[in-house]
Amino acid sequence: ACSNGDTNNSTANTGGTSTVLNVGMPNGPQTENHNPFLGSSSGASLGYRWMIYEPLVMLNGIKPKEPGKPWLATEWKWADNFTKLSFTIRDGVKWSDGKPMTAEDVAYSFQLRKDNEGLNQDAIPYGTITQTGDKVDLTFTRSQFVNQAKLLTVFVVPKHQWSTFKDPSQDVVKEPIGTGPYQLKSFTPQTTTLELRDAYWQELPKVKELRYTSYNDNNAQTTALANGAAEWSFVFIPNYKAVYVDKNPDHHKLWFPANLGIHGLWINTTKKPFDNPALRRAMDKVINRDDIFLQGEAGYFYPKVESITGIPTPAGESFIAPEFKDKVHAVDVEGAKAELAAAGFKLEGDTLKDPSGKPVTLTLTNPAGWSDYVTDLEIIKDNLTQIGIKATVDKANQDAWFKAVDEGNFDATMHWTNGGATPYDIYQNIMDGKILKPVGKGGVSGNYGRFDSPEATKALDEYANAKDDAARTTALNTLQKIMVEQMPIIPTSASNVGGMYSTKNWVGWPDEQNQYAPAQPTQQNALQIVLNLKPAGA
Amino acid sequence: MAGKEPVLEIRDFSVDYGLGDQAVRAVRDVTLTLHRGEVLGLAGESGSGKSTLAYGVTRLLPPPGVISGGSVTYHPPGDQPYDVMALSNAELRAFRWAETSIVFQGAMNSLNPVHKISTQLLDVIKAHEPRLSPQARLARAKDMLKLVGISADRMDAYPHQLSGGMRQRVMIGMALVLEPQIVIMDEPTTALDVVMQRQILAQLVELRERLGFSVLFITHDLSLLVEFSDRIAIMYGGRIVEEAKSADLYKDSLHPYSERLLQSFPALRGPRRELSGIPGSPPDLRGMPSGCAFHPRCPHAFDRCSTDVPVLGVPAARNDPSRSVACWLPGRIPVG
Amino acid sequence: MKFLLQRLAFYLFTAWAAITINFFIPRLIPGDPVTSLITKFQGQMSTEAINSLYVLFGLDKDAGVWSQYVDYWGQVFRGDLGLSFTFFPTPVSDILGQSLPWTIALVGITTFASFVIGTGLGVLAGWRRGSWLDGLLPVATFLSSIPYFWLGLIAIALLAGQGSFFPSSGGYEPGLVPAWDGTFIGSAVQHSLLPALTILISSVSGWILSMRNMMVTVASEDYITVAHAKGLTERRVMLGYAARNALLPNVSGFALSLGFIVGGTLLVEIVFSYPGIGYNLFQAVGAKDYPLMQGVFLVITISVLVANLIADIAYLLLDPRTRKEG
Amino acid sequence: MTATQTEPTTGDVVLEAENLTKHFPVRRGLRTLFTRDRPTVHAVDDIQLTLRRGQVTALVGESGSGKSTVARLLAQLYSRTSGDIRLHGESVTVHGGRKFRAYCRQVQMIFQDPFASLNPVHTVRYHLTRSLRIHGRAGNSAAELERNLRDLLGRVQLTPPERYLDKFPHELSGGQRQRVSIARALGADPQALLADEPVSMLDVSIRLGVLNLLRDLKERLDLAILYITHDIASARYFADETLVMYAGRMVEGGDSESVTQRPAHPYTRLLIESAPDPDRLDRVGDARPAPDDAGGGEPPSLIAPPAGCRFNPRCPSALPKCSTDLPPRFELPVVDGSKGHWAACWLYEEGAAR
Amino acid sequence: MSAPASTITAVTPDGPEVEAAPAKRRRLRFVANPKAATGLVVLAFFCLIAIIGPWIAPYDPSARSSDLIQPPSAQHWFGTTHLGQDIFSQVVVGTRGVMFVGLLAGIVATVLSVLIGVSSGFLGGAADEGLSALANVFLVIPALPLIIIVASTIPGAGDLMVALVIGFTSWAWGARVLRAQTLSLRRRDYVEAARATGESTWRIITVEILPNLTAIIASGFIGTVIFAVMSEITLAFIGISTISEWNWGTILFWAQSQQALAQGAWWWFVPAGLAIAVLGTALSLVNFGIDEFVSPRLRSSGHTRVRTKDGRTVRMRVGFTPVLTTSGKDAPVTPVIRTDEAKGTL
Ligand SMILES: Nc1ncnc2c1ncn2[C@@H]1O[C@H](COP(=O)(O)OP(=O)(O)OP(=O)(O)O)[C@@H](O)[C@H]1O
Ligand SMILES: Nc1ncnc2c1ncn2[C@@H]1O[C@H](COP(=O)(O)OP(=O)(O)OP(=O)(O)O)[C@@H](O)[C@H]1O
Ligand SMILES: [Mg+2]
Ligand SMILES: [Mg+2]
Ligand code: NI
Repeated sequence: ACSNGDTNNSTANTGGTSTVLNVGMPNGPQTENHNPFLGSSSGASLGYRWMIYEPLVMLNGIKPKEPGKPWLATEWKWADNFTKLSFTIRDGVKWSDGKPMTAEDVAYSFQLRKDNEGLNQDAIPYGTITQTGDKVDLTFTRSQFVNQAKLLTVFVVPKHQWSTFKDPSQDVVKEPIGTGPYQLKSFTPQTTTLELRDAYWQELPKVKELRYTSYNDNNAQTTALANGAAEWSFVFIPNYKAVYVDKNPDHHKLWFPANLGIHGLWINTTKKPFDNPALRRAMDKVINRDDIFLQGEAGYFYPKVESITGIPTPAGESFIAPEFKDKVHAVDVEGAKAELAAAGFKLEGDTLKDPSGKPVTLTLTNPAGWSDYVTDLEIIKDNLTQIGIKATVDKANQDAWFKAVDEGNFDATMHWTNGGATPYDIYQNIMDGKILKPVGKGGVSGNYGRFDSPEATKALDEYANAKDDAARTTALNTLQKIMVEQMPIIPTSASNVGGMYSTKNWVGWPDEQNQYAPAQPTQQNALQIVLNLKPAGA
Repeated sequence: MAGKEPVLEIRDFSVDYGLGDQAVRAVRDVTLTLHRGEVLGLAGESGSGKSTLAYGVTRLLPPPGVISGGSVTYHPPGDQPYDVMALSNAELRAFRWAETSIVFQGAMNSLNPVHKISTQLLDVIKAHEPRLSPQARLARAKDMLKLVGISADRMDAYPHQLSGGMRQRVMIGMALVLEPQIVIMDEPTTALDVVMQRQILAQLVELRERLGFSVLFITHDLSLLVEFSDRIAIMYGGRIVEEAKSADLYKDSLHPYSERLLQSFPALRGPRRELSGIPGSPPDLRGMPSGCAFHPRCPHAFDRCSTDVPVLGVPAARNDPSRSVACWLPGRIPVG
Repeated sequence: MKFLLQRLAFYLFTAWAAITINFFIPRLIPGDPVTSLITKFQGQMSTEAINSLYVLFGLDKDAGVWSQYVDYWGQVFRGDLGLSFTFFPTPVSDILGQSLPWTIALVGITTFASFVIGTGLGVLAGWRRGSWLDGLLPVATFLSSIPYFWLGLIAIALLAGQGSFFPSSGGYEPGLVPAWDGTFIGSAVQHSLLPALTILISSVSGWILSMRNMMVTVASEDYITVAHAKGLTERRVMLGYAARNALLPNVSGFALSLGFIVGGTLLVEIVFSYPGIGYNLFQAVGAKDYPLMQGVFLVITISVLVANLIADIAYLLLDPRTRKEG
Repeated sequence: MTATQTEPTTGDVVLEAENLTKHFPVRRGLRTLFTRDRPTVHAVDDIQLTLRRGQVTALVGESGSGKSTVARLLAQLYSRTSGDIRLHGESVTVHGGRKFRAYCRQVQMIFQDPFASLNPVHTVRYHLTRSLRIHGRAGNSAAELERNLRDLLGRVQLTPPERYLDKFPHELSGGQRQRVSIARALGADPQALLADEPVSMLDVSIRLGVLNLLRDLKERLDLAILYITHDIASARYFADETLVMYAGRMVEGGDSESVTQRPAHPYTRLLIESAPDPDRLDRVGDARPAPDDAGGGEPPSLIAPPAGCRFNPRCPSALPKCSTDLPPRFELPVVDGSKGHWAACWLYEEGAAR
Repeated sequence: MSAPASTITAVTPDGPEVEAAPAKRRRLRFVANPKAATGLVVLAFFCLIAIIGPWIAPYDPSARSSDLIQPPSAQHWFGTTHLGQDIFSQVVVGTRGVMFVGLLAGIVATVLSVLIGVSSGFLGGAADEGLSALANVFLVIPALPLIIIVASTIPGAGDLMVALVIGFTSWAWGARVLRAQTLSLRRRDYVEAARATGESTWRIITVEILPNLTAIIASGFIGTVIFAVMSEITLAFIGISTISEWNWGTILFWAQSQQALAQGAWWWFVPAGLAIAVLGTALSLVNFGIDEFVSPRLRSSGHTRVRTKDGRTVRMRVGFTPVLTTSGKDAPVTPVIRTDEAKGTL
């Protein structure tokens, strides 16, 4: 019966036009938990926390260079080389329980993060938090240039409710009070329903009711998308054309723009002969990112990284150094061979011998269950045979793999990088010497490949603490150069912030032409999208 | 017992285990008559087909047993006789227990361990006399148990709560509850102590006097039979080899097998006599000796014994219509 | 009575063993929930979050194993199974309370139905040996050899297509709020049909086969021949004598199989996205959510124990031989 | 090796038991778990028994009277609760190991059921070889072993031996199996044979063959045999001396002829009267009271055996004393050359009313 | 007083040769059971594939090709995966892992169950109490969840590890059955007789008792193999165990994660599932064969229907023996049944 959304939506659907938007996520049964701070909450898992709690500033993850949209803050200002931030808080915003939202609430929201390490998940080094009138001033112990986005998008919780919680990090917030246009209507482990509030500081959206359904797995979610029971989701669908789009080609759409985070083949740079950058560059030249995109990532999921700098485009277009502006990655077997020959490698028959005469072999590892990564590895393994590298794919247990990666006990593995508003997060995650630990020692939060480059470390430090944009650009260009020349990881795909949606009942979704927000329902920008939706019939 | 009317006539009765090539004939052309009110003993060594005959007559043989020939005519008192082999299943069901009941060797196995003995008794009455009111049924069951010496307060016991002797008595009581004409008893006391055995048999004989049923009593203990039954039939290799009044048989057995069998029992009283036993081993059903089945073990065997099967008949020498024997020895060949 | 007390002692011992195993599982195994959480988000969660998560989950403290063990028992007795990591900070007992009814309803009812149907067919097949019912046996053998999940997926593919009566996932209509009303119950029943059918098909054969074999064995007991000799009706002999006795070993088999059935349903719940406890275990395993894992395991073990106890009592009632006077 | 034809020195005591007692602990229920005294089955109490070279001693009694327990105690398969077992006058207590082997070389046991006492998965050859090997009589070569095996089979008249050596038990008839069991016991070249109902599971027509064989062996090998049976007639036929057991105690004993022809103890009398006997003049059907038995044929509980004489609840001629005091053995007067006839019954107390 | 010696010699049995079937034949007789035979043939086939699979597979099961998600064809008998891998080769090569885990787990569990069950049954007393309590605990604790938990937490669990985990958690049932059987065997006279002959305890267990448990051990082994195969495939399917090697569960895992059925790629899904079912059926058949061998009553005899004298076909069944023919001599008395009202209807 759930196959046709309309039959059972009758309670909410009046007449021909929809008033309900069905959102789905493949996250399994939920427990009632509306705490917006906790990634484990149903609010976070399904994404509806953003319909209740609003940020100070709305940033577009796929347009990092764009200035943010004022949201609960009308103005914000950085000072003292990004160690001071002042907000002017919007007036006339009301909490869903009718109380006005004030700067005090904003200050309290920051204070909460500062006081509870468990809630300060971005590890922001808060200094002082002061509130005067409609102004909130923050100081930090370090420059927060690289954390700008994280600070501006902080969401606000009502002090009058949260100050009553015994432990805000362990409260499930049964009755969430927020400034967003929606409030909680009902919760079941399968479905959370939000209803529109009577009043909102902006124009009320057209969607009267939001239904967030949690499907048990990708299969169930895909089926729901295919038959229209879910109208908006974020899920990996192999062969999405046949399984999803073709079920209703007019309405079933998806848009997966890249953001500034990447996936790639991390190489253990301490292992011989892979400590030789020439070998890594040669490997990069033969790895077929198209195949990975089309077969491993089903042709949409993780967009292909085109630039040889590893910076995803178009999100990172503007950061790419002039010398690499139009350098796109292409498979170049001959070039790779030439590079290897120049570095003293010998290709004997179909076996590559390193300068010491040993054949080059490589074990590619990933957890067994991660079908896309494992598929990527299969492709890479295949590609590497072209330059005589004999690779084997080892599908490990997830914990074993994590430990091996953490302690540097691997040859090569597919892994992601951090993401952020600038490529800094990517590079920092890959090459920062400050977080470098020797092989065998775990607890690292990046640089799994044990890439040891003082030059890179210095450039990263400069970027984070630079006084002006010029210095930053120089530092970033240096980092790109190191990336291209040393290839500590071989980028393959970009992270995404996409989504599938149906235009059958609702239009106004972001897409290639109208990139006002990433299309993922669990991102903060989802609120922007909902505000932008119009009934299809109208 | 000549002159007495028959109640069950078994004629040319044969039983096979299995079909076609694998068929094993366990009972061969048995002709035997049970008279009203008598105790007919059936003896013979293990595997001679005694149980098979008893089950066959009531058509209770488990697969792969099949009745391959013969008839079993039942004579109800004051009514037309009919052939038990021709009854349909429903008719058979009505015939059973009401006319013929059976007591098996092991009472523990004959009683369903999960039902009270009262349930099992009432079941029978209910199946055969559905008109009877529950109270009447209960009264009848109680009477019967009292008759076999079990007090009414043990009615609600489960079989495992009774001793072996009590269980066997319950079985006997159950066999008699519908007052059948025939009671077949297949080694009903072998599992019991001699003291208990004698008690139960004494009780049975007493009941027979009272109720007037006939008993087909099966055992391999000849000394018991001689003492207990009116007539004895001896089986060997699936056939009846001799039939006579028990006293006659004991004093003057005609078939060499019966003779030897009787000599195998040490006597408790009287002079100690030499015992010889029977040499050789029992015949194999799959490879029956030709002619008389006993000839390989028979000290008197001669040529004819190994070629021709002797027929059961009144021996010429004795000319006593109450006894018959199947043997080629001179004087034992049937008249005519 | 004595029998029951003995069993009770055994159950207490087993419960102790299970709880102890439960306690040691997370302590013996590597990996932790925070890294699992990080890996789950594959880049969408910054590595900066690791420390705050450790603090959040309370994994930054250490205590002696013995005192932990004692604490754990205290918690178990209070019914406090800790907080789940996957659904932090929801108490594990809440999660279980939410999913257990579904499993019990689905698995309990279907297992029972399967037992009843299978036993019934087994009685017939065993009684009428050589009839057409014997043709059922190879089919039954084959069906019982099919993995649950495979059958479930095939069933979804074949039966739960677009516009079909059978929903392919979930325990009830997404929009509905659980309540004791017609719509909800109707929807719940409708959603349980396909999983129930799957369980039924792949588990019923086992009962048919074992009951048939028991019937065949019992049918050659003397008391059955006696029952025939008594001239009882066919029905009475078949049900009151043969089936009644053949059932006994099957009752203990039933209790023992419950453990396997719970395992099997785990897959059905995964395949049909059924909001039951098996799916919880699956989630917990994936997320290294020890408290949840422990909780599920404990609940499964205890429910199996309870089911066994019930089966024991049933056995006691059915078999007078185990009842001792006094 | 043929039996050494030494003159049977009747009277040599081989095995002796004195005050042999065996109580089996009963599984305790939860309720009795914490009480002091454990309930026990008084299976055997105060047994006196002497096995002599070249003599057969019969032990008769109803089922459950403790006959097998006595045999197993004598074979040291059970440890005794109290009492003494003397082999050639030396007290022995062994539990296992080499000493046990040494003991069972001299005392061997034959079991009741020939269908159960041979392992169905092993051949006759295996069974006999093991018996020879264990007791070091297998010889040093394969040929010698073969010779010994044939010799053994020959002794129990399973000839020709090659026909039986490689058979499995299921391929043999009951009588043949029992012969193999006997051969196995003889493999140890024992001095005493404990035969626990060796023929009760056999067909009437074969029984006698086995009994005759045992008697022949007794004479040829000068064995001391304990013959356990519940068939008192066969005891008369086969044994030199007969002992009667009731509910774990011996109630009467003496030479077989006296015990069977002139039973003294009321229980023995009941037993003999109950035994089927074609020579009896009054048949079962005739109006004759059933043998006197006040107890309905039920043996007493051995967990709480009756005080005094254990037969007293069933005894038709019980005296008041019988239910309080345990009767000792009373020697009975010699009649017709009877030897050592005694009864444990107060009726025979000196001066008791006869 | 003594019997004449002649009697004794006369008693010397020279009876008929009782079926002189060689012992070996008796032990292997269960192969003659049609069910067991069918099962064994199929099983042998799978074993053969397990051994030679990697050599006869037409393709490298992991090798990619350009035929993405192709339905069955002459080149690819069972079609291809999303990477163009040949599914037929995967099934063939994957047989080894399945059989390996199944057999190894079966062996481990069987050895454990024999050790624990037999010693518990034979030794009795406190050892028995302890061991059977242990077995009962393992019996009641649900095996599959335990296996899932344990397998998911052992790093780098390969086939070997999975087999061991399954083996170590599934011995209890066999141990219990064996214990019960040993208890009954221990009381058998032949065990007592062996003891009375002077055999050592160790020898009694291994030589006298164990051979008599063969059928039960074999049946338990087969049962565990079925369980192990199912568990292994389940673990692979839900992505818990390491799936470096191909096995049927791995194939199903890929099919499921690539939503093969939703894509209409039934060929990706069906062969492996059918292979499991066929293997399971074969193992069950062997088990039935053993069961029927042990308890001949269970054997469904070929001829259950016979023709009676009046031409009807009647089933052979307990309680109503069929009557085949009448001897022609005396025509049977016409059945006249008293329809005595008091005796009820017929
Ligand atoms: N199911 C069967 N298949 C083949 N032969 C059988 C079957 N049942 C019995 N027999 C054979 O039929 C013959 C007669 O058996 P029956 O049980 O009637 O003997 P019996 O005289 O009652 O022996 P006992 O004194 O041991 O009870 C035996 O030789 C036996 O081996
Ligand atoms: N291992 C044991 N544990 C407890 N009680 C036992 C044991 N063995 C024998 N008994 C009991 O001891 C008593 C004597 O048994 P025993 O086997 O010696 O009798 P029996 O005279 O040989 O009987 P039968 O003639 O039936 O063989 C019986 O009541 C029996 O229940
Ligand atoms: Mg019989
Ligand atoms: Mg005994
Ligand atoms: Ni629906």
